[in-house]
Amino acid sequence: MNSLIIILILVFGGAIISFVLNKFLPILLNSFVVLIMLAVSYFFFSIDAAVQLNFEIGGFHLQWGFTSAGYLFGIIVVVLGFLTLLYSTAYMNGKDNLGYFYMNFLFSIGAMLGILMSRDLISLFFFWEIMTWSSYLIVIYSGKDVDRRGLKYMIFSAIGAYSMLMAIVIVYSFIGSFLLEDIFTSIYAIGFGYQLAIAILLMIGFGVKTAIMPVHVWAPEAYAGSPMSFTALFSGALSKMGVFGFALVLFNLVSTQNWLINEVVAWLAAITAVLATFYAVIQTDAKKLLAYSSIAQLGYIIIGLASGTYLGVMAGLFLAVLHAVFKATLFMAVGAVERQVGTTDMTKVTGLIRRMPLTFIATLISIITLAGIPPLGGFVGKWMLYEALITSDHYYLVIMVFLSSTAAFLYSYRILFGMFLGQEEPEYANVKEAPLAMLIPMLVLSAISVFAGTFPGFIIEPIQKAMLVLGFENRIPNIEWYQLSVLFNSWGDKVVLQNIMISVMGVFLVGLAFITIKGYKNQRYVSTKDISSSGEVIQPEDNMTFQMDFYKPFERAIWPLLKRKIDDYYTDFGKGLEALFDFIRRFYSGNGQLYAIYVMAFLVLLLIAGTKYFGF
Amino acid sequence: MVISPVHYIALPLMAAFLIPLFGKLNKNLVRLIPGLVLLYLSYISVILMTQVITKDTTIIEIIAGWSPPWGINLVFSPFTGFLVSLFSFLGFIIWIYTYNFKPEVDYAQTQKFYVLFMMLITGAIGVVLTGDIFNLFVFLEITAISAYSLTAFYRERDGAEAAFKYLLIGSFASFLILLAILILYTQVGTLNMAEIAQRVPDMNPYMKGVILILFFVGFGIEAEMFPLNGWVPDVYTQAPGPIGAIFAGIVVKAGVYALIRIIFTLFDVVEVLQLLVVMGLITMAVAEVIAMRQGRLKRMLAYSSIGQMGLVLVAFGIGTHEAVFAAIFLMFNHAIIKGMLFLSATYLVYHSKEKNISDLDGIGKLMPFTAFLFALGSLAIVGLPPFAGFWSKLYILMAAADARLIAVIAIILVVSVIEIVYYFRVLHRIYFKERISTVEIKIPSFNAKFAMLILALVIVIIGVYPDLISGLIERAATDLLDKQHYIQSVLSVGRN
Amino acid sequence: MIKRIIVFLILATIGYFLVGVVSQIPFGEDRNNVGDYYIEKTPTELKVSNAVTAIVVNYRGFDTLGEVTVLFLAATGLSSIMYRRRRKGEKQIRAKLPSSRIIQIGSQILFPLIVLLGAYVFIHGHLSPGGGFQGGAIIATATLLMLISYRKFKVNHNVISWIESIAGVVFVTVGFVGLILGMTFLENFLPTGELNDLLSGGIIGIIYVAVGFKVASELAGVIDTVLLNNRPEAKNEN
Amino acid sequence: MNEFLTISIYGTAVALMLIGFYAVLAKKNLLKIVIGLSIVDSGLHLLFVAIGYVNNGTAPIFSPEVLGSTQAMVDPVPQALVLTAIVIGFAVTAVALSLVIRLYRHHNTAAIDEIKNLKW
Amino acid sequence: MNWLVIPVFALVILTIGSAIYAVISKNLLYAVVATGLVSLGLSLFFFILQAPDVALTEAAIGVALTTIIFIITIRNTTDKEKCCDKKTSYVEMKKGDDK
Repeated sequence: MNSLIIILILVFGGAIISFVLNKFLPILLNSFVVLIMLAVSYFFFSIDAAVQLNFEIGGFHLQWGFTSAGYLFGIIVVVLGFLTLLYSTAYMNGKDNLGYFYMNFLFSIGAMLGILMSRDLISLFFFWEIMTWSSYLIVIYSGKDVDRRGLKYMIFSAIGAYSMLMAIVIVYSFIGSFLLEDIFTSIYAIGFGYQLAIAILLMIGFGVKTAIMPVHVWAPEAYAGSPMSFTALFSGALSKMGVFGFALVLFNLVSTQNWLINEVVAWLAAITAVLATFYAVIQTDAKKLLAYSSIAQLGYIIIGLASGTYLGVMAGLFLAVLHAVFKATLFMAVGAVERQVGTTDMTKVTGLIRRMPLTFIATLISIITLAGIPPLGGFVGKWMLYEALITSDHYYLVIMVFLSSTAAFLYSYRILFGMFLGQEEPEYANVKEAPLAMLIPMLVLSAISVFAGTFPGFIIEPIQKAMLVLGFENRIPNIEWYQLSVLFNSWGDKVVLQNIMISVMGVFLVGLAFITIKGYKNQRYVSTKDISSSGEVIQPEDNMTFQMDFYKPFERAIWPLLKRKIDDYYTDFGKGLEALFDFIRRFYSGNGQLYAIYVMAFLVLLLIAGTKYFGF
Repeated sequence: MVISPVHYIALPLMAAFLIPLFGKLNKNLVRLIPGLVLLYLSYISVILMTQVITKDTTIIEIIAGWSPPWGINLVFSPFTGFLVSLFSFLGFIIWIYTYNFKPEVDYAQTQKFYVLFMMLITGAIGVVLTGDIFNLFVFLEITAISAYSLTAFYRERDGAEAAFKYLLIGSFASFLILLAILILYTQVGTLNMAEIAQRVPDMNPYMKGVILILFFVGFGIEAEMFPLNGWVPDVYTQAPGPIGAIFAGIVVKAGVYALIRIIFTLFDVVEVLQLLVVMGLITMAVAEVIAMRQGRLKRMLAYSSIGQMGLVLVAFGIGTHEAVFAAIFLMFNHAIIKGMLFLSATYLVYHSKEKNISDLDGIGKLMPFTAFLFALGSLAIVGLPPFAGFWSKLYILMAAADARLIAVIAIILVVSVIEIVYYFRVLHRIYFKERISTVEIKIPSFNAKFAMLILALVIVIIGVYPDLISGLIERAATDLLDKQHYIQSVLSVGRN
Repeated sequence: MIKRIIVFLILATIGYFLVGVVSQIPFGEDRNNVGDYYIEKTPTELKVSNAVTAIVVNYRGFDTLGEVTVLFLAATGLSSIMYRRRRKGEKQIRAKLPSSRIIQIGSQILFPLIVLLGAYVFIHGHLSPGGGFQGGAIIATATLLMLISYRKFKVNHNVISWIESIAGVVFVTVGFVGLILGMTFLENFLPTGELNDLLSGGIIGIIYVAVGFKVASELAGVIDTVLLNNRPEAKNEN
Repeated sequence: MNEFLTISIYGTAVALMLIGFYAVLAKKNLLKIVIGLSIVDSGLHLLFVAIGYVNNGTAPIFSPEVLGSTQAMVDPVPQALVLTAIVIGFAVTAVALSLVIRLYRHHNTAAIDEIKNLKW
Repeated sequence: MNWLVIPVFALVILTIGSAIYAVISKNLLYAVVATGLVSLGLSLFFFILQAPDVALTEAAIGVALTTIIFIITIRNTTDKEKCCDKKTSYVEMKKGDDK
């Protein structure tokens, strides 16, 4: 019995069983899904890379098996999947039709594993579609404004999937096999135009899931709308499937001659990053903010991949892994706040630091990682990215990335300050800390990000394995996880992260200790409604939180950029289409005689055309 | 008595003539007999299909002891056999569904309903089986007349209007076909399709073109081609629910079969294939576009099935072996899936007068089983894996790609996006809207649930493991494209 | 008006092509086609003197079976289309067709003669022109005559449906007997007698008589259904 | 003579078809449409019988006096087909008329362009 | 066989003329009778064309039965071609019944 099969059977069977278990008491269901995920992770980590599976279905020869790139992303999926499931046992507690939720949750996890393990396009597409509709079913789980949110997600996923399908069938018609290695070997044999078309179609397909620039409009609402415990997986793992696909396409299908594609993709990603960061800054809802920020982060990742150099790809994958970790943590934290407080609107929630300290710590660590502040891993990633871009002469891209990552400071500060710091509201006086099952995943993940930041070798080592598949030979001799990573930039001089790390960390710790000790005495906690804050009397209803008019000048500065959203263009387009369709509908006016006239007119047309058509 | 294809025609006729008498014995026999007949037909279709597939032969049934060029003959080849088996199986399932569909309809109407119901299926089977062009016309008329009467079955709907439109266009179809047969007879002097196929190549091209165009338009009406399909949505909407399922699942397939038989076997004009592709694309695009703007459930389903038929025509028009394979696969899928959609939709809007989609708000909580089957059917028909619709769509796209018809692929996929949009709108209403309409719901009876469940199982099983039937369909496609083999096997039967 | 112009254009084109096609079909010349085979075989093998009957009933008997079925379906569908659930105490009123004394007596005299004529026509279907359809239609006209002249005259639907069913069953059974005897469906299994003899042509006589009865009953049923349902309906009838 | 017969019969057939088509396509009244359908059918039947005709051939009936002679016979096949076609046409006409009755009772009009409950 | 010219010509005139009349006449009853005349001419044509069976069938079915059914239908509906102005359509009638 092949362990790949076992994994899939476990996940999908577990999904269906959990749908059936919905009738019984939820504790059984919760423990069941967690056990399923445990078993899956056991089998996953016990896989050796050589295991493969070949079979015939529908007359096609298909092949399954993890490449090391797939394995890298698979680790993300399994770990995140387990933790988010654990989290959602507490988060979803008390919601109705849990069975539906867990079924789709497991379905999407299984579909992601399937995508990663499939070595042929047809099963890739098959699992891709399963992932799409299962995630769609969770996105519309809450049932609020389904017609806009769900339909938008479904339409864009369908566009992506079908352009992917088009590419797949075109490839098959040329090469006659769906196996990836056959395609990679013989793709350059076919005409350049078709090559370009295939690459572009595939990248549209993957770009939808990565929410890259023109096709990103579904993402914010989908992320913010679905339950946070799934959004953690959604933004952490599910969007990485698009990254995985990009990696496959960029380094295996696009021949090195047409560097143009790389440039275009990189620029699209850069624009996505900048715009999404700006949108993130002006959000007042934490969920929306995180949604935009993860779009931006995915932009970085794609930039790194598209830069095409060794260092850039490594930076991209490194950021991908890290982003999975910290963004999942952030979503979980926001979910915890939502569950405990009831809202995530940052103009209402303030000063939760003493109510939910552990959540705050997790958030702090992830924010530090996100913003790329030393000593944590985000810094390493950004650093590698900058160096890669500079050494490959993408100076404008550097400017864009720098712009967006400085803007990222703003929103990361905003989310940190808005929800946790600041003065306390009396109405939140009796907010409890999140339950344990929600804290554990957050803390574990933040521990991972601390660890990965201080010992990047821990991640870089599997990343190198993955890059072998993408066609980059190992630049760095075998490194152990306890060593700190040693990189070579293009000038060949050795850059040792170790010293930077340790010094920066020392400074940071000292500073933190100093601030804590100094600031601990003579502090007093006042509410925003505290009279003594200033002269005039404050009514309880007016909102004095620090989120009011947060970054107003910044918003005014970037307003011209945000005035017209791409979303509106799509909406107008749809309206126009519907008007056109209504016009076409008039053809079937209910008059039967008119239909008869259509028949005879068609006959006449054919007869007249036939005189030259059939050559008589 | 030896099992032979003529049972497909003779037994239902016998039963139809006998039903009024049996009705005098016991009123339930009237409803029971068609089911027994259809069950027997599915049984013999299993036996005959195994014969045909294993022995790799084509069963030619002679009528009245006169060998093919002179007498009428039935052809049970892998292709026709596949379609006939599909028809009888689907007919049996739909019979299970109808068994106590509307108990309040009183006896006299029930008796007529079942006679017409059975003859509708029998006519379609005869169209597929017969090897004589005029006999095909006669069976087409049998189908048509029972279809007219069944469309106008309910008095409280606008059935009469729909039936009159159908009759108007349908008599145009029969007129054109009859005229074509007439001219064909003057040219080749025979009515046997195999011999016609033999003699057509050395025929006056002018006549050939005119005859082909007449047949094309005449059978195009039955196959719901674009400018000729004005009657379709009305008929599908106004007919009783199971009859709508039969129209979408069986009758249209018979029309498509006739068109394809004419184009592929009888005539040797290859340009008409391109015409078929173009018309199919137009049909599909227009129908799906209109279906997106429909406010009524059954009308939406009707337009969607027109669109699927357009896709079938496109696939046949591409004309390569895998394209024909894909087309037959899609015919099978569409018969099963759209049948199930109609059956479940009928119960979803059972009591509502207008059959509006807005009557479906939040019905998923009230009748979960039916709503779930409807959702499954819609996911399957838009071609999402792992359901049956995915494979046929994939095969069609691959065939188009092999023929380097990139534009065709693009159009098909754009249309599929539209399809997804309107089907998911309905699903949103079913599951995520609050119920406001006061229309009381009707829970399906047990046998209706059973019938729908069988179809759903077929959909899922084929979707997960298509190889179950792809072998049969492969043989069918080979048989359809092998013109010489058809002529040989028909004309070589006992010349005297 | 624009519609009418379009119609005229369409008709002009259709007419042009029809004339173009028809002018290429030589009128009145003997093409060698299956018809000659039938003409050659009919008197020798089938011993039927009316070739059309031979074709209709034997060579293309399957068509006739379908044709009878079409008529049957038309009768059934007609009655299901015209069907109306009767309210209590509602009498079926027939159309007020003029029925003067003369017509009544005349029809009384004519009725048996017409029925006899029809019976003759379809009994001699294989010898002389005419056959099941013609005879059946003639008998149906006789019933029509009675129906329109006598308001009380009732067509017994029981009898009609019995005749209909039995005739149809006889047709199919005759076909099946051929199959059971190891021959093909609808094949002649009776001795074919002598040409121009009443008892010739094997099963053709039987089938044509059955067809005659069936057609007669069906047409009578059709007429009766249409006649019975002509009461202007109440407005609230849905 | 033969040309005359040709022109008259073919002409009648084509003319009947066209007239019937005009009635079907241009007349608003339902009954007129049905009448047009039956006229079209008649034209088609005439054409059918006409193509089976053989110059001075006899009817395809082997009455004793014909048996001996070697006179040509008209083609019986189109006649057989027309028999079927006539009966089918009658069936369709009957169904159509019953539909007309119901439509009239339902809409209280017999104009086809006012019976448009089902559209788009 | 020139004797055939006159009757055939008359027949053509009869058939086509009555067909045209059937289409254009305002009174449906006359139109139906004209249709019967078309069938009659047709059956005579069939006799000329040596098709007695078809002639009989046409005479019995086309002339008698079809005409009768047409007439019955007209008695059920109306015999004016332009009848029934639109405002008394079905919907209004139903409305009228409710009150």
